[in-house]
Amino acid sequence: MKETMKKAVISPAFKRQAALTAIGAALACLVQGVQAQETFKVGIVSFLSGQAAESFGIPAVNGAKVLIEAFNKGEAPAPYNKTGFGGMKIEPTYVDENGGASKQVQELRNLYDRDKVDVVVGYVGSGDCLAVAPVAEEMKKFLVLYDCGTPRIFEDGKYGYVFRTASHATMDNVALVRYMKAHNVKADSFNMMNQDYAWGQDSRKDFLWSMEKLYPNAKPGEDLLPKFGAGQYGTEISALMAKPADVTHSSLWGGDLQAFILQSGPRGLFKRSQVVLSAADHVLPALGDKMPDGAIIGARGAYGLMSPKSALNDWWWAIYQKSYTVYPVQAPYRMAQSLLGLKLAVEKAMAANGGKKPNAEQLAAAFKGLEWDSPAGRIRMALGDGHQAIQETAIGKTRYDAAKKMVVIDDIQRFPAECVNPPANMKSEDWIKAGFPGAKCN
Amino acid sequence: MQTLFTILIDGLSYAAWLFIVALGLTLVFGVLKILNMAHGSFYALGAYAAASFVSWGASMKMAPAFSIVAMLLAAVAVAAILAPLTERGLMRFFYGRDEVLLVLVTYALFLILEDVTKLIWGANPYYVSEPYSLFGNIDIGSQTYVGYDFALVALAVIVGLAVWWGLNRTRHGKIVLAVIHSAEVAASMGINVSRVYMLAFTVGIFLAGIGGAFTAPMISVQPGVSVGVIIISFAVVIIGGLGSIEGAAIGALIVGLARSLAVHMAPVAELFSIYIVMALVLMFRPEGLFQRIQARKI
Amino acid sequence: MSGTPMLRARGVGIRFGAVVAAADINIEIMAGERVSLIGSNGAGKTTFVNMITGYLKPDAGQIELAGRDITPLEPRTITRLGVARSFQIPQLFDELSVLENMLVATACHDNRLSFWEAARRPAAIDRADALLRRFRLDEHRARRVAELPGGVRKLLDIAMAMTGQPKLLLLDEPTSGVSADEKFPMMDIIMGALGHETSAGKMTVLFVEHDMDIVERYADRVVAFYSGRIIADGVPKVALATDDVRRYVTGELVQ
Amino acid sequence: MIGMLFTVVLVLAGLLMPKWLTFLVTMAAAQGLVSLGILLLMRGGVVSFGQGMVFALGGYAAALGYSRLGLTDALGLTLLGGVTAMLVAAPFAPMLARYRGIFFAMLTLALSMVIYGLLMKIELMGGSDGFNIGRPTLLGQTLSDARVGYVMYSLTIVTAGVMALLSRVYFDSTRGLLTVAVRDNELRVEYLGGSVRQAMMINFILAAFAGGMGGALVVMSLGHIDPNFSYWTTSGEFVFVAILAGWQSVLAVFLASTVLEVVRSFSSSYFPNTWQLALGLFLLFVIRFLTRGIGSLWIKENRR
Repeated sequence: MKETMKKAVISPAFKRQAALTAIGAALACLVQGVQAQETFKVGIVSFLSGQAAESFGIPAVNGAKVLIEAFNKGEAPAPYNKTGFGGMKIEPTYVDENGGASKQVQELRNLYDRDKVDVVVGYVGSGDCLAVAPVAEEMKKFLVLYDCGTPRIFEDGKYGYVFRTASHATMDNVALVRYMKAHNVKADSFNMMNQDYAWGQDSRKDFLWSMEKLYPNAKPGEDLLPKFGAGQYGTEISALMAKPADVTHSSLWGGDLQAFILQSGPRGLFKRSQVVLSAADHVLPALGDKMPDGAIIGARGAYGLMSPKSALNDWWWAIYQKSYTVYPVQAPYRMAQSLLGLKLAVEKAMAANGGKKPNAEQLAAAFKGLEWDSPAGRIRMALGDGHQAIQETAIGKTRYDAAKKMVVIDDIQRFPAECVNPPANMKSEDWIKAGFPGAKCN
Repeated sequence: MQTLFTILIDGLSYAAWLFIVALGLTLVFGVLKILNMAHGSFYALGAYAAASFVSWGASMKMAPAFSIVAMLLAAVAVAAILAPLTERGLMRFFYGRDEVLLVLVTYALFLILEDVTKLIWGANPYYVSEPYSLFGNIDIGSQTYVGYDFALVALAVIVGLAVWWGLNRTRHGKIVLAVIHSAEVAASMGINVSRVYMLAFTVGIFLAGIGGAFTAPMISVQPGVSVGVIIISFAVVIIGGLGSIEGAAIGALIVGLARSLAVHMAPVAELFSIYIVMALVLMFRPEGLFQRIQARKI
Repeated sequence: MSGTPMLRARGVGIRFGAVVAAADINIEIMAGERVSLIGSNGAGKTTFVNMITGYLKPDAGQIELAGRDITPLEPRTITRLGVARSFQIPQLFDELSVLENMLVATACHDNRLSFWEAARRPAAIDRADALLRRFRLDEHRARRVAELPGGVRKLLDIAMAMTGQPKLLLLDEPTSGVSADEKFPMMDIIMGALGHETSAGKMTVLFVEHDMDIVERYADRVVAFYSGRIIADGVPKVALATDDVRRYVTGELVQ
Repeated sequence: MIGMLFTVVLVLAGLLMPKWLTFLVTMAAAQGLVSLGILLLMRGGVVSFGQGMVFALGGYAAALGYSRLGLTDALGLTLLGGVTAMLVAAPFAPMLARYRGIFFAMLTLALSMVIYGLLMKIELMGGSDGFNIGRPTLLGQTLSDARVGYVMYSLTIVTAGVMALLSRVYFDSTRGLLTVAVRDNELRVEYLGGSVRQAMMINFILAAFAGGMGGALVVMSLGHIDPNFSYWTTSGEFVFVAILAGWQSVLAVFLASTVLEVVRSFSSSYFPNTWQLALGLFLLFVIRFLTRGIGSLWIKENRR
């Protein structure tokens, strides 16, 4: 009896509240719903806080900002010289990727349903990519993954509305080992250190398998798996030095990588062993003279100091450096190649649509199997039934140039896309284990 | 033999770092009964402040040795500025509320400081490399160690002894101990508990700051450094027993050795080593190695 | 009634560090007796009660309830066996109303804990109310316990102890903290309430008491403690008259 | 009664809501179940800072049940999640039941972090990336793109409604009353012959069940699961919701959960760079000024 009384008191209050929330929210999305015409809304999701902000998120967003500004002013070189996307002004909305996959799924739905964005470009975290891809598919909305590494997305799943405009992570370690082979680096034994989460575990496997193929006699030694964000590597470094090996491999990135280099440099690890780092370019500008010479590094593509010479690249490099006083590294490059591809796809779809703003289906049709030139070379949506890009990559050796007061990269070798990426009909794991069948390295 | 030795050294230097980081946490809990989730943020702020101070010192053309002083000053500054703000301006309003509620308050504080730090220092990485080379290198067997690592061990010992001495040998310390034992009794004895809280909180932040400041030279100071240390220092403190100084020391040693053992012997287990130790301790002595639970009197 | 005593203590002793709180306590209490434990503070009365109810475990000796050894048992189990107690400082559920306190007590005692049976079902409420009436607590029924005056708290504490109609009831200073003129009325209420207990014959009662008038009026046997030992045991008139009691308890004799 | 009616109203309202809102409410209601579990514990005077553990257990159970056992029925998976969480949590109950206050909170936190560490390790389950699950069915019928959102929404709302009702019954039962008594004065409960530990254990296990269901429901709507389900920040939010709700009212839990979701989602889309700041300030504000939780706004009982 007393209880029903209590409920009687509760529910009105609750209903009112719920109603208010609903109304408020409804209004919010109306307001945003109105001026969708003649502008093209792009939701851009990357790490604005947390451990991946400094190395990936914020540089990428910075890249997006300068590029979109240039697009809207129509300042980009041909064929990207139309203002905005085919005349439509680009309206970016930025969202923080920090906070876990479930939050990302929610934010993605909000971007599409509430903020009414036409396309979402984003996601560095592989977990986030895996989580959001099916959602975009279910909502029949256009999604461009610009950075995340895991091959699982298009190798385990099939999508109509989801595209990834950068090679997946397989390329990074395959190229690394190919480079070692090409410069006949001695590797009778090798140690590995990778973070104990999906990125590290996958990179470790790719490297290990590639070594088995190209250096069949090489003996794996230490196989360290520090936790993500450990920050303290004294113990690992001792372990690596205690078991001397010709080569020391690591896929560390960002703060962890910087900490590792700062702590291992003075202890002479780089002198005792040939250190190979699969994704280290982004720490070079900041580290400067603290970066030991002679490390073999990759950039997850032909990015930054290893980017190919081209008018487009010079232009891009210039506008980025002008705004941020530092040259662009992998993250902004990946964002750029993604937005450039998107621009072409939108304009292609518009042409097919009689100059009208295309819908998700038309966009998908236009993007599928697309090819375009990016500052990092030609991008081709060749895998995952035309949804997964492949691109060339490059590996080089670090050297601190006291005159230029910056780390430069020597002995750069470029690898064509088909040389380091699996063919369309094959999963990367099987491809490596089978000894890279069909690889074209000319 | 060589490996065993290496394991010990590595374990010790890691333990030293852990101890410095966890000490403030356990002290604050002991006195205020607050499990401070924002501890990591104070650590991060210490690191950032150190970065700013040291680079300022460098720009002033001061001797490299000054950088050590600069790092200390950084910790002092962090404590001096944040203690009043957070303790007087925030925590004070929540005293007497449920312990768990206080954890939430500090969690909110952690969220806030995350962004505040970013607003002040931006997202770019900072380096404090000067001090790291200050103590040169030391060769032991096949290993080359950075003198700085051993300096940290010394620092840990000094800080530990200082806190112990401060608590057990000074008048203020005795008062603090009284409050640790029972705030009510202390208050009834005419002790100004709220001042003791202020003191303890300040020292707690200072210790976090020291931890951050002296770690800064080994890492790249950037967003996210705070998160890394929270759980790990929790683990140490839980293993040692919440609010126990000696517990924090033992906890740090156990975790440090366990980790270095794992890295050298079974790398696969590293991520897990700390949790395993924590789980084991919790199974057999959930109140922590140095916690005694008092029975209720009727 | 029956030959086996309701409560028997055999050489019970306990010490806290150097302090001997109880030493070689031997006592037999028959069913239906009204026994008063007297003695100056720290003499060991409450300690003895705490040992009976299992809150403290004696270092030596054993305690039997109706012939059964209850020394090693937990307070809860001992309670279930029919030993209920009240406390010097009433132990109540301050956040709950008086009625709710009684409802908890009844629910626990008749071991009728269930997930769906409403605590406030009429049957339970009636029983609680009946007890409350007996303790003249009915007018406080709806009040939050934290707001109650000391005397009422004491009564409620005892009422809760009695909900289970225990075989043995232990009252720890039922009238402490109650003004002198309230003491007798209060004891009348308590003992009056006891009178009703019929189911298991007359309830056996042990009560710790300082006020000798109360002892003389309500107890039919007195056990006097001094520094953990029993120094006198008998009918009030006799026991209270012994030198030891007059010296160490009532303080009439000064050595 | 009105609780029921209210559930129905919400289910109908779902037809009018924009998709993102239905999803938001679905999440809020599902996560509300976890906080409901914490509420259960709070009534007994303890707060678990590791409910992320049962949340993850339920989630992984449902996800594995779907991908490995081929069990696709949403209702079945929900129960599977609840039961699994319950079974895994049960063995820890006796140990946990001995602790109170911060120790209980820390113990549960530690447990959840151990589970987190484990999940990170198991690459069969995608390690840190977690894995996706396909679309569940309901009572044998498959769900289309258009309908799945609303169906999951309704299922979640109804489940939440039922659980709310059950817990209301439990709170009003003799055991429910005993729980509150335990928080007030354990000693007395023992001296009335009631078992404090038993009460504690029961609450912990029931909380695990509710949390497990919540996890399962979230996973099915999300289509993805990863170890973060068991991370301490996740648990922290559950606790916050429970505190925000206050311990008197069941419905307040779901309201609080919704409020948090709304605040979080709007702050992160309007202040992408400072949403943590905004959220933090909101938490502080609530803890400071809504001392007794939202529930206290309409339940005027003379209880502190």
